[in-house]
Amino acid sequence: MADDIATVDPSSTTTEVLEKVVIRFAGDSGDGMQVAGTRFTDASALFGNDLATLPSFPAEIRAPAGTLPGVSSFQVQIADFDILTAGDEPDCLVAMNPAALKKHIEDLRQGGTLIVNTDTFEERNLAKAGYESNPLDDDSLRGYRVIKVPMDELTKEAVKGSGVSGRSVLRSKNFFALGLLAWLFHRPTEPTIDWARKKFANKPEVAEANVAAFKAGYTFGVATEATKSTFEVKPAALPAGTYTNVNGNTALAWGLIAASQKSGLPLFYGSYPITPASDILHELSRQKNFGVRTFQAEDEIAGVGSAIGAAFAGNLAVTGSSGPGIALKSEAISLAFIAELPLIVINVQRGGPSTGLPTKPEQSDLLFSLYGRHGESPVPVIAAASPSDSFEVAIEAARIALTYMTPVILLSDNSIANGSEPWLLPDIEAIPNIEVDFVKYPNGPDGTFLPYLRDVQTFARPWAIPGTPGLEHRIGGIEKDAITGDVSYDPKNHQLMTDTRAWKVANIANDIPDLSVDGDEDADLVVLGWGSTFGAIRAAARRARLDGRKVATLHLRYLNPMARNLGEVLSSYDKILIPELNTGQLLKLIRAEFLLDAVGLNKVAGEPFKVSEVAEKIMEMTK
Amino acid sequence: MADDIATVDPSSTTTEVLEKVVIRFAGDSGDGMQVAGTRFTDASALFGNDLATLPSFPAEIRAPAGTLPGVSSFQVQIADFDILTAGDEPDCLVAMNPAALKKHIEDLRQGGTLIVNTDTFEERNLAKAGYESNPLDDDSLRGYRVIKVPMDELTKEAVKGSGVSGRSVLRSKNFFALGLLAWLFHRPTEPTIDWARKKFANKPEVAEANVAAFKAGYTFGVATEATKSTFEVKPAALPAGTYTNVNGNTALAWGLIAASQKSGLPLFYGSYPITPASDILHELSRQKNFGVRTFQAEDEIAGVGSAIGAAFAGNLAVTGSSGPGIALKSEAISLAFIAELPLIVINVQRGGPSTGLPTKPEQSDLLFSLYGRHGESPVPVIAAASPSDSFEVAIEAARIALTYMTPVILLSDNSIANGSEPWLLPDIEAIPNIEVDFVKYPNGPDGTFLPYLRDVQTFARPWAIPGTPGLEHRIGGIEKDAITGDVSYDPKNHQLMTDTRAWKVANIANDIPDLSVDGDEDADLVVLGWGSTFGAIRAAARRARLDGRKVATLHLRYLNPMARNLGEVLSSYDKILIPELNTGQLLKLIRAEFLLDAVGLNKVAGEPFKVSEVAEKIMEMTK
Amino acid sequence: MTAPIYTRADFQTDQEVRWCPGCGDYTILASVQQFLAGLSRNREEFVFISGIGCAARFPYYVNTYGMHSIHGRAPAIASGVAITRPDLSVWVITGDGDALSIGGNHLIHTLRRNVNLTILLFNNQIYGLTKGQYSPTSEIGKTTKSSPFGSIDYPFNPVSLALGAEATFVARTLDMDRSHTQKMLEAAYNHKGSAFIEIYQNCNVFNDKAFIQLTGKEERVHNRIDLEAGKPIVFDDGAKAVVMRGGEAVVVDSNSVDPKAILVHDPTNPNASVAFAVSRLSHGPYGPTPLGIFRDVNRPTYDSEVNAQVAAAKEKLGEGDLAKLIASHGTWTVDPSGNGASA
Amino acid sequence: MTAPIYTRADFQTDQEVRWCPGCGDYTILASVQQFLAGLSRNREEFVFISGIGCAARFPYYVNTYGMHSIHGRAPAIASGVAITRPDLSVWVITGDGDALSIGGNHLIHTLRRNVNLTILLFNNQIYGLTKGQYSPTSEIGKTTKSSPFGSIDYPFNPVSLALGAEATFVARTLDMDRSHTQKMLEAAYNHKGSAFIEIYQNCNVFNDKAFIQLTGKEERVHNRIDLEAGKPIVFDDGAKAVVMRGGEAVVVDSNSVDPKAILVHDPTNPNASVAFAVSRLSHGPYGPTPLGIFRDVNRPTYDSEVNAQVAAAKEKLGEGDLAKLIASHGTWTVDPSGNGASA
Ligand SMILES: Cc1ncc(C[n+]2csc(CCOP(=O)(O)OP(=O)(O)O)c2C)c(N)n1
Ligand SMILES: Cc1ncc(C[n+]2csc(CCOP(=O)(O)OP(=O)(O)O)c2C)c(N)n1
Ligand code: SF4
Ligand code: SF4
Ligand SMILES: [Mg+2]
Ligand SMILES: [Mg+2]
Repeated sequence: MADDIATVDPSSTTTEVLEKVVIRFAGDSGDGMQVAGTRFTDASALFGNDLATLPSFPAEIRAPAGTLPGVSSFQVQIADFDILTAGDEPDCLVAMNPAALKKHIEDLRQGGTLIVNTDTFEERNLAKAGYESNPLDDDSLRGYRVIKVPMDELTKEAVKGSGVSGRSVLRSKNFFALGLLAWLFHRPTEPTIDWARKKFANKPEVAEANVAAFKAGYTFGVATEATKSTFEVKPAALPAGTYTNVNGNTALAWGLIAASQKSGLPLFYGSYPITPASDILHELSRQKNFGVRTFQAEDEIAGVGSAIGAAFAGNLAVTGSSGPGIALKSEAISLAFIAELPLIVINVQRGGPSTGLPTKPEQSDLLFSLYGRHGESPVPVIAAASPSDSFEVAIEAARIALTYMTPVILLSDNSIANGSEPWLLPDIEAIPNIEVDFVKYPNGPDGTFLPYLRDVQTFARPWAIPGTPGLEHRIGGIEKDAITGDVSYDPKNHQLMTDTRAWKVANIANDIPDLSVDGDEDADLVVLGWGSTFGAIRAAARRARLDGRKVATLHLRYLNPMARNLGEVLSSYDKILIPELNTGQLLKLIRAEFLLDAVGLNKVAGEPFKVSEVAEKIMEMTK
Repeated sequence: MADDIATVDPSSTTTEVLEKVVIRFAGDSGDGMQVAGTRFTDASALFGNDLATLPSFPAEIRAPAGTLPGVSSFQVQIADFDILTAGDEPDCLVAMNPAALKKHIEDLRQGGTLIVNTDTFEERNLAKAGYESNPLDDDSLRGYRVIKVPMDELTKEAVKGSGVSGRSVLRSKNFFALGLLAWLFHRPTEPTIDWARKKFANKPEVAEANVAAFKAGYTFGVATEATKSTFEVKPAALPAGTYTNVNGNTALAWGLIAASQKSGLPLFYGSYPITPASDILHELSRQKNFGVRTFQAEDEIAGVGSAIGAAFAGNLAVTGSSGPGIALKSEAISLAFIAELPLIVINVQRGGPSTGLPTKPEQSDLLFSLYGRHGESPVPVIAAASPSDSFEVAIEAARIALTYMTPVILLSDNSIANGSEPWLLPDIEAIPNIEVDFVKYPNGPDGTFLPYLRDVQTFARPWAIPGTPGLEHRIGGIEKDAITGDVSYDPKNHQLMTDTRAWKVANIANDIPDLSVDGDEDADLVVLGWGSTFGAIRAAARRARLDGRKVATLHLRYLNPMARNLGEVLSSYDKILIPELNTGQLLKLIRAEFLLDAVGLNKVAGEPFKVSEVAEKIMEMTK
Repeated sequence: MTAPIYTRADFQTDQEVRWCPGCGDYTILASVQQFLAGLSRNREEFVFISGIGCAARFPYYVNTYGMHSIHGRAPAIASGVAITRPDLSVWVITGDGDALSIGGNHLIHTLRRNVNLTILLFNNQIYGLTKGQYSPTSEIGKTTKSSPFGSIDYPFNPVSLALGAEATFVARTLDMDRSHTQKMLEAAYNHKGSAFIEIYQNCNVFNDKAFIQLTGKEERVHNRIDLEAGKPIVFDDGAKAVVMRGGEAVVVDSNSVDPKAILVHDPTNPNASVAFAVSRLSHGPYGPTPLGIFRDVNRPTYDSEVNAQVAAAKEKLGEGDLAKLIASHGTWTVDPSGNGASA
Repeated sequence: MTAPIYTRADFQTDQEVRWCPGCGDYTILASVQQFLAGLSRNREEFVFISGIGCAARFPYYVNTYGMHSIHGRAPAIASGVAITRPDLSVWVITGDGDALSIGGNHLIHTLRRNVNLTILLFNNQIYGLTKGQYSPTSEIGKTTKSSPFGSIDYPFNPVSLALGAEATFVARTLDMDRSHTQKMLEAAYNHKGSAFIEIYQNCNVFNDKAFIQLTGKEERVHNRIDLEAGKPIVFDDGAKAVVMRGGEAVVVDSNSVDPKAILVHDPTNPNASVAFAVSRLSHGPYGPTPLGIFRDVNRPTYDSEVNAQVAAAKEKLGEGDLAKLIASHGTWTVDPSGNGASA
């Protein structure tokens, strides 16, 4: 027990041991809910739980305090086994103001615990949230275990003497809530206290205020026996090793750095800020001692353009954006494709079309990734399945781009980008190198250089970078002669080059692992997914199995080309279900390719699947 | 017989009557081959033949005279029946220089007529064309009926006294060739002579030089009995009416003007030049007395942006480009889609990817049209089948855009855009009006305006244009509440709006004609096409039928949504063949939608299908 | 019909204003609404087009026609409105990222074309909406999320850029100074053609006090150079003055020069050189900085020229006749018997 | 290693040059090749990046590394090369449509950032490749395929635009004048940072004689104003001179002014005002038009600053250690027994 917080008195409060619990922090944007959620998560991670998180920010701008659009929330599921999602519905909701209550109460499961900050439930705030009467006073919260706490009051009290004063005092109330939850869920307290002291090292009064509030919250629980029972979630039996809690954007950025080290190429990231991809730029721009060069371009076209230049010049070149920005890059990606330059294009998907729902997840850019360019340009596409998977996927995207001299589209989405999960740290040494051979000598007759004389294995063209004597050559977006690389308008050559480019990409299928089925091989139903639906699908299948159903699952990392054995595997099941956060995009591809009557489970609501939604569909199909 | 040209002496030369003949003019860019081809075409049109043309320009820049890349050609098929394409291989080739010969001789059918300008076959030109020996002297032209004419010499002779002198003299040699062809193919001479006099009205010396050269060519035929027999192709039995010879870009531009008149909305065209779409801008910019406003924007994004503004302001708004430019418009089209504004986006397809083959036809932007935007944005797509069809398709695009408040993508391609065919002029009066009702009064409670309160039939939202009192409202690219039109991040609302937009577009299927099969209803094989393959497919099916095969054909004007009865019709055939100038894009759609094992015939060579290519495949499949 | 009488409330919508409390955007919104109300021009004749950014939410709060479009493209979209609807008053609302980063090209082209619209650029020298990256007007060395070691991008001077792009009306104002803002709005409104106003706008969340030299009680007297047509350019309570020296504008002590040598401000000068020189007095609001109208000259507007060509064509050729048009490339007739043809 | 000795032929490729006979592009190509040969710098260290247009075919004809990219984007692509490879000499070849129309934004941003590369803008005041539409530098009233009633777009002055965009090196030259072109190339090559050269280029097919005032035997003496550093600006065989008056550059009869009043050209002036004023002497090549270097000043280059930050970070933090990085957000360990955990 850290510092001087009283321990829970075991005699007066019982402890329920749970396998898992879902907690959601909700409050005004200014209430520090993201910090509270992250601290709770980190403490749980250090404690050894498996976990998954789902932050949700207000749409765009800090809305006026107290309003519904201004509500910010953070959900975390902690468990004593390996879980796959941040959970469908919270078991515990923290509501810092009426708007937060209004927005989230519907999701709280019946019988769940609700912690409310009563001090904010006065007329103005109630009106802003659209309450006609005070929900704390009427009957509307029946069915929940409500813990009413005058947090403003208590926080003020707690931070007295910390040196913080005025408006800043209430900034610590998230720590009060956190303290209360630490008590309620038996969380270790040191990590949070340590963090606060470190984080605010040069504002010691803030650090102390936060620590004081945290302790006050904890003590409040102990003292008032705020609930009859507290909850404990034991550490999970995870594989041995060192873990960190990582979100998708960070893992992706680190994966790119890993690829840079493993290929021996300096990393260049040309990008223009856009939610939810900007954090990749932010993370990379901090890692300059890894030789990373970031370029905040004037727009997305310049972002990809600069990356194309960097690729030509011999870098590991990457650009990243979200839907609207990717749309702008389309023409340039097409150039990279025909010029056969290695390039990674990251698309952190968000709700569309147009500006759409900028802070919400969606998987509606799959067909756009495959077909979002003029002409025949079948760019390879791969997708991350979870926050930590982003690390590996980034390395894999680099491997494909560099080995096959092609742009690669890497799909993530808002829930992966901002969601987090424990990540068993990989052994850096064990990550295989990515072989890159710049050509050094002429490959043609009479000392000429033939920029399209391909590798017989990979069909990649040679990469000769400026500065290499004797290999001066010109590339470009006009069709090129298959051998000399000169501009060619010859019909047969265009057919040949179109086929060759398609074949080069299709051939990557020989260099990716076969798919293996998870779950019941003898099932009638296989559930096929890609991207961030991974967790919900696996968890739903598990749930269905508990109910006695047989169900297999398959997950695609490679969307183009797909694993060689996909058709075969799919054909061996009677029924195929494809859940997607779009109107059925992978579904279209599978049907066209294999003429299999797969069915879709589709949702376009700016939210991930609930496990229950997928499970229900599985139940229905396995009846 | 115009002027003083001697008539063909029937005693000395026999006349072969042909059903159809394919003629190709080929020469240096500076030789005026496009003019010669167009003149020959117009004369044939006026004579009453059915015809189709296929011009082919040098790639981009005027290459140095005499080189292979500098060759420009124009092919025309004339017939006494209704033909569908410009023909597979020429029966007659005019080669103005060695490069033209080199480039085109392979295509000339065995036994065909070759007219060469011998004066250009000197060492320098032969070398430039890559000839090691003079093909006129060696044996290489055996197998053709070669007519050798010293055209430079004879043209110089002919234009003496016209007042034209120096370098300009040889400019008339295309007219010499034209005269010779007029003799050879029994063309009327007046139309050409009249045209020259009118065209060069204010350069009478040029007019006279051309006329003199033309006559000289004609007389050369008569005098030298250049061939044993001349050829005649009788007028075709076409439906009665007035015809003009029109190319696709012109017909498209005129169709837009027709739509403007029929809808009562002023036409606005915002565009940035690009081959092969620029001519639409050129044509429209001339028609200012139709109230057309054209805006040559700084780029394609501004082109579509200005059109979106014009649509908001109440115009018939159109933007147009080709692949690379359409790629740039992608983000903005997505805005028009979610804002539900009427907008026509013309894509005159060319060879891709990237700059690709800018002057060649290809159909590789179909999936790009359907899926080339982030988010779920199923924009309606329609395609022109031929040059004259472009007129109707433009009106139809406008009807859909205006009736359903949606952007519509209209696909053409380089062969439609620059190819021409006779067009039976429509009765303008008979073209139905396009009803457009701007809202004038509030449609919501208490005099409010609800910009998303939809029409119950079309599901279109109301169009209230600036300047209308009381209907002030704001639209935009963020998701909007289904009723109020306010910004909404509500999950259920996003689902509803996504579904509604998709449904609105799918519902257009109820407002387009069912497909009817052409050819043998009891066939085993149906050939399905879209866009410019129309002619080749129909002609190939005809050819197969002559060979005793049963074959049906279907042509899609509507690519999204497709005709309601398509699945049913396709299912009634054993085999489905889909010829496309891409790697199988419609094929994918059909397979995914109907799970039918259709097969593709695919070509990506920057050239239209030859009738024989499609016919062969049909033969193979109907064996 | 009598002119409508409006109050500011008539230009407010029922939408909750969603900027951070304390954001300079509120003040600008109030200034614009008040200005519009004062015009007594029918509300339905105004169109506000914005791109994306905090600033770009503006149209939702102004009860006129409006479009919250896509990032950087508002000038292009607004051009489509202005060209086809000269009867409307068209406004573009944009930010320093929206207008100068992704939308730079549309901005300079709209200015050179002199399309009849007014552009209000809310310059907070930061990307607000995407939570704090440096922008094309951020100062060198600025540490932000995307420049943790300090920005190395030399910033634009928006006024110089606009002048280099042949703008006919260029002004600068300050969010906090509502009366100055309204004066600029009025001049812009009365200008025929593209009017460009850079509005220094405080983003109290990501770039607080960026304009403190111009807004701080202490600082502003020393640094605010008010440009007024026909008046010598003096500031700092008259202590400082601007003179032209060898083609450059320089700040001098007023009493060190002959009063006649002080530059008399003339925004209507057809030659943009002096306006440009004045714009170089500051490169960002870090010292003496001119506010006011740098340039205000007449040049035919794009929309009037387009519409004049349409009118002239109609005048000359008559209203277009479609039947004639489609027959204009030469026709032939097939007679009902079926296979005859005559030219 | 001794410096290589090259002739122009070493910088020619085996590709047939495909411009129209008589096109000004030929002359520029020759000037550039000759200039490169004279540098005695290894051929492989040059990179030419172009967009799309007639001009943009240029890289195919220069035997160095090159990319014929997409329309308007060459400055962005070249920035990626220049930033990551300071060892190379990077050149952008572009046209008036490519650089000023679709590519305007990349151009102005590259200039303000001062990325170390040289931009050669072949200004023929027309779109050549797409067969003759007016461009952003075409004069008002020009009839072209897309402006049959005359263009109404007020053109850019590329030099003014570049100056407004904070360019550090701005020059103008003429295709026909190979020695002048080479002088400009040399100065640009020696300039650290973005160098922008507008090259007036005759398109004899779609816009012949556009520069006749500067190239015609009769006309050129009267109209060509040669800017030479440190020299008074006089032209027309000394008959005319340029003076600064009230902040504007004006042409006067030389003998009407005191020779000392004549403007002495100083491209190194840190303040761009005078350069801007000089750029306003002409708005297109229709009368007295300055050629030469308008501005040539030093400012840190973008690439050197980026690379300095990388070097500083390495210096301070050491070469990045990936294992440390991924553990930097806090870790916990699950011991081999399977379910214990410790912070
Ligand atoms: C195509 C595209 N790229 C990027 C974004 C993300 N984005 C939205 S606003 C913005 C910049 C906002 O800065 P500014 O224009 O200065 O407006 P402010 O928020 O500061 O008012 C960016 C990068 C987007 N919405 N669309
Ligand atoms: C995205 C895109 N838009 C349009 C085009 C068509 N296009 C090619 S070059 C060009 C303009 C060329 O003008 P300029 O840059 O002045 O070069 P010039 O040919 O005169 O040398 C245009 C519009 C294109 N290739 N790509
Ligand atoms: S982030 Fe800055 S600019 Fe945006 S609303 Fe908040 S204070 Fe205003
Ligand atoms: S069109 Fe003009 S610019 Fe292009 S190659 Fe020909 S002459 Fe040169
Ligand atoms: Mg800003
Ligand atoms: Mg040009």
